[in-house]
Amino acid sequence: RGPVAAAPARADGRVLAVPAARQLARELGVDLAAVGGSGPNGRIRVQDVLAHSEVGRPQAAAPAPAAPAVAQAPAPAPAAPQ
Amino acid sequence: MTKSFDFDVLVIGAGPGGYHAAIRAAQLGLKVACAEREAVGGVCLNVGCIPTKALLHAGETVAGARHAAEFGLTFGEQKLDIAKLNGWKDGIVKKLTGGVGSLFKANKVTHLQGQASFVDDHTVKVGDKTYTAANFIIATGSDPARLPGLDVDQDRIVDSTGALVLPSPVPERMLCVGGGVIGFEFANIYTNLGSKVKVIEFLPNIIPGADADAVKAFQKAMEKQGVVVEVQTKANKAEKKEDGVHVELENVKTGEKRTEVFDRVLVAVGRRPRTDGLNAQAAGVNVTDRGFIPADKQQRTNVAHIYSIGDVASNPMLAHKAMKEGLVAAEVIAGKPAAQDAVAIPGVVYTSPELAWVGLTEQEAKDKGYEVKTGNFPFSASGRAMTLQQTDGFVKMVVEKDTDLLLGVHIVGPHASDMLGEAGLALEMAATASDIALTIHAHPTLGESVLEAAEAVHKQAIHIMNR
Amino acid sequence: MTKSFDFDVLVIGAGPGGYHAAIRAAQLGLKVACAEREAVGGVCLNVGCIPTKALLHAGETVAGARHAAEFGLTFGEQKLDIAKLNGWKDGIVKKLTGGVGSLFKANKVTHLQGQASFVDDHTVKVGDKTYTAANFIIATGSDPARLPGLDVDQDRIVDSTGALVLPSPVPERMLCVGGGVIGFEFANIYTNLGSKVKVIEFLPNIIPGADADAVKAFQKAMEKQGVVVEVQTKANKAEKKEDGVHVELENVKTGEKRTEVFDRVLVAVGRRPRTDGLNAQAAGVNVTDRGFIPADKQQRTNVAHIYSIGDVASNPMLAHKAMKEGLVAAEVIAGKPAAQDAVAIPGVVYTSPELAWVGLTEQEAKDKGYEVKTGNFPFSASGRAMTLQQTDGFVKMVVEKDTDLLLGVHIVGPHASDMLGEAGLALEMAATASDIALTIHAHPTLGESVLEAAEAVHKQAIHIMNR
Ligand SMILES: Cc1cc2nc3c(=O)[nH]c(=O)nc-3n(C[C@H](O)[C@H](O)[C@H](O)COP(=O)(O)OP(=O)(O)OC[C@H]3O[C@@H](n4cnc5c(N)ncnc54)[C@H](O)[C@@H]3O)c2cc1C
Ligand SMILES: Cc1cc2nc3c(=O)[nH]c(=O)nc-3n(C[C@H](O)[C@H](O)[C@H](O)COP(=O)(O)OP(=O)(O)OC[C@H]3O[C@@H](n4cnc5c(N)ncnc54)[C@H](O)[C@@H]3O)c2cc1C
Repeated sequence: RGPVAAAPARADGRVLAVPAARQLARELGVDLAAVGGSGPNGRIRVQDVLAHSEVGRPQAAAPAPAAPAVAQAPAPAPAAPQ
Repeated sequence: MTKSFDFDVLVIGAGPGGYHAAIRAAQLGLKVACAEREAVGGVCLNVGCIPTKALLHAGETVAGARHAAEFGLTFGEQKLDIAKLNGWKDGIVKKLTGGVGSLFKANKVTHLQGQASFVDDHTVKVGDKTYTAANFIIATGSDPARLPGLDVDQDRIVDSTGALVLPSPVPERMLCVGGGVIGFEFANIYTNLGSKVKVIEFLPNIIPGADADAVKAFQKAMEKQGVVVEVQTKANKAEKKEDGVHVELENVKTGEKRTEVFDRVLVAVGRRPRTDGLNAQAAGVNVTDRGFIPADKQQRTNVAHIYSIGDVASNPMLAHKAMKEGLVAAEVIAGKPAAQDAVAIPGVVYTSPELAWVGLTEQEAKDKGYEVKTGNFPFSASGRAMTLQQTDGFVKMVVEKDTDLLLGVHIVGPHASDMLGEAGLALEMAATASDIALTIHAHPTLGESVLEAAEAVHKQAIHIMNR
Repeated sequence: MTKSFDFDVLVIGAGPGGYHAAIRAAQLGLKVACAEREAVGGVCLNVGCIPTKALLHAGETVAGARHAAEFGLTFGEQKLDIAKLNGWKDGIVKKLTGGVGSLFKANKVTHLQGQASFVDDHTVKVGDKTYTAANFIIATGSDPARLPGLDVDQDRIVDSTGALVLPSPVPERMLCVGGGVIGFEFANIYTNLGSKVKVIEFLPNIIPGADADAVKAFQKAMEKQGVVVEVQTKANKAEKKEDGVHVELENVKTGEKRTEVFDRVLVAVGRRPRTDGLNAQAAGVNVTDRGFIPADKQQRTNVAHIYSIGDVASNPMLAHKAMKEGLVAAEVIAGKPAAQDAVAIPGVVYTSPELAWVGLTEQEAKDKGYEVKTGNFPFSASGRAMTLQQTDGFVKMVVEKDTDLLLGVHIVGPHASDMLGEAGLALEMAATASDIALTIHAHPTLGESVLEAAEAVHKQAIHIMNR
């Protein structure tokens, strides 16, 4: 599976994310609009927020050495099919 | 928190918003006080959500016993001891408010009895003592709105609080002024207990905020039970006479006036935020023209360490909204990443059938620019509803056309409020109609009708023909 | 599909599994027949799910009228016309089975009346005609298991079908052999209608498959209503005598035997897959020793174009599982990407209180290697339950410790089955306890107890102290 891009903004501005992911994003200071959601319609789950916040941390278990990640980089898709 | 204050948080008002805030703040290790000038539990426990539901249950039991004849169960003469009913209802209220009191003790929330008035932005006066706090949560709730010309005496002309005390015998002719949730809950109670009830509503539709189709089915069910509903009608004035209360009703479209006579008149025309005696200006807290103390998503007012929650903060004036906001305020104060970010706030009329909804109505969705699909499933096709003898109503689902995203669920029917659990979670989880349709729902349950409504969105309901 | 067959799909059996399969296949444009040797609707509609729920409602109405005295509502002499009750129940069954017949017509499903027997893997005989089909769906259901020594005469010794026909007056002394779902539903019905009921169960626990804590609370509630429960007890033999049925009961732990006398004995010791007359071997379809016709996640048997669904395919023998599998088989035949991939299949005992669950029990979760947290919330702390006069029971949530992932929900209490909607969707959506706790639940609803159980997982329930 390739990386999941952040879903385009919805017309009404709503970001589709489950409640626990919204809470976690606030805790980690993550902007949900930048997170790639792995669910239908780009729905963001807790794993997506975690994956997103891992990007850019050198100790993160990245699949391959990549160019220094930028904050807005798309998160890798979680392994689990949804 | 700094040591120079008496409390980390002082909550003003012990209604559902306030007591949730106080308990959560205490759970998070803060030193908490909660001031209350009347009874712990607020409107909701004392004269709102709870006592109405007790009386609704009593009324439904009467109706249920009547319907039992359909399956061969009949009863001899039925007697209702109104004093005992009032007492039973009051007993439940006492148990619950006593429970909140015990929870305050157990969680070490200091209960301050009396009216809290701000002295400055870190000090309130309660009775003749003053207390300081690092943070305040204003949870002062709301009062019934008054209607000029109809003077509430809590006997023949009552507001919702007066209507909760049932006279014996129940009034023969009852008028509910206001066709909102409260008006219809009382209409249902009094109808089931034997009154002839009329409900008048100023607007063209009853239950503002609910989906038009749902309202139509709901109104039909109420009328079937004998409630007379007149929309676009207002009450100009009421005169108490020997033979009853003479009320002048006016058709607001035609201007036509007539006088009708009732034994009891309920004024249920909305509620107003309550800030009297609070002296908010002493703390520099903004109060709007309409009396609200608005707050942001963290429930902060314009003064950063003063929070506002529940009915006094904003519409809709509902207990579960107050509770959520209470938890958010407490958690924010404790440094947690909380926010009032609910996708939707459910609404319920606890009549029989119930009307319950969460999320956007079809019209609201269209107004917001959504292209929508809908799915309907009637309870007349539900085996479970038949066995419960309650087949009026339906589940209606509003879904975004391209994405299948669930936008709203509207239910008229038995136990509709129970089904909001699934609907509400689905909305918060950004579920699609397919997510619901692919989930096994136990048979035979009312919840299967939620499943079938989701299938109907895709024209694949099993127990109805999909146009 | 190829033109050389009479039908694209021929479904054998018109129970809930079969009729769902037939209707969905027709919705997807296939040419469908459905063979049924008895009545459309199968066990579920005719002698299972539906008639039991009708009688349970009747029993609960009797109990509800009795409890009404608590709030001052009393009735004169109560009369139950058993013939009318049986007729009302039969009327609901007729409406529903008639409905399925109409849906067959409207969806252009050819209904073949008679027993279907395979001639070869593309041909069945129904009555004296043969039909060919490209695909078959076997949905032949199950029969009650028999117990040696207890000969069912459908009068004094009955199986579930006989128990549905209430004698007038109801038996004074009733024995339910088998403490599963069916045994307890009948125990509840007969108790509410006036019988003195004993339930015996061979195993150490009643309601196998349910969570131990939930079972304990459920049993306590049943006993409180007068049901006598004896576990680790079996019935060896029954002798019909003038004064009643003499049943030899044996304590399987101590070997101690004694004889007790009952007016009616219900044998409800499980169900067996039904393949008699099907001649499955002619089609090369495997039947297990225990009589099941197993299927894969696409509901395919060992013969790729022959599918098996519902009770005949596997345990648990539940209507909603049969329905789901019916939809899956139909969709797979139509080339859709369907699978029976349910995370969990809910279970319900529709007594009062209800026992309802979905997902893993605490023990099952531990056995699977999960580290678990649990959260409990009692209905005795629910305002809504108080107003409904039904405060027995609780919601228990089983959650994975590190991830907060919901694993199972177990409910004893009022309307428990209604609350499965949320719980089931939560499991299917891989929701966490936080997702539920952060979702606003309407007040005052029973669903708030689901919310509070989720909060209790985090030791943050509001209306109880969190140990
Ligand atoms: C008849 C009726 C039925 C209802 N049914 C439902 C229902 O079924 N579901 C639902 O969700 N909602 C229902 N509501 C609405 C619900 O009661 C309110 O939304 C809810 O009570 C609001 O909670 P709150 O905490 O904001 O305020 P309140 O419950 O109004 O509590 C505010 C408390 O603050 C106290 N107070 C005010 N000022 C001060 C002060 N200066 N110092 C100290 N104490 C002060 C008051 O005495 C009061 O106890 C109903 C309302 C009514 C009238
Ligand atoms: C008293 C009782 C209460 C129950 N309550 C519930 C409940 O509340 N909820 C729940 O989920 N489950 C309940 N069940 C279980 C439920 O009834 C079964 O799980 C369900 O009926 C299984 O559906 P099915 O389609 O697999 O088979 P069935 O309903 O058994 O239908 C099979 C059909 O196939 C027909 N048939 C068999 N062989 C042939 C043949 N060779 N040719 C033609 N036709 C044939 C039969 O006549 C029958 O109509 C209950 C069962 C009982 C007995």
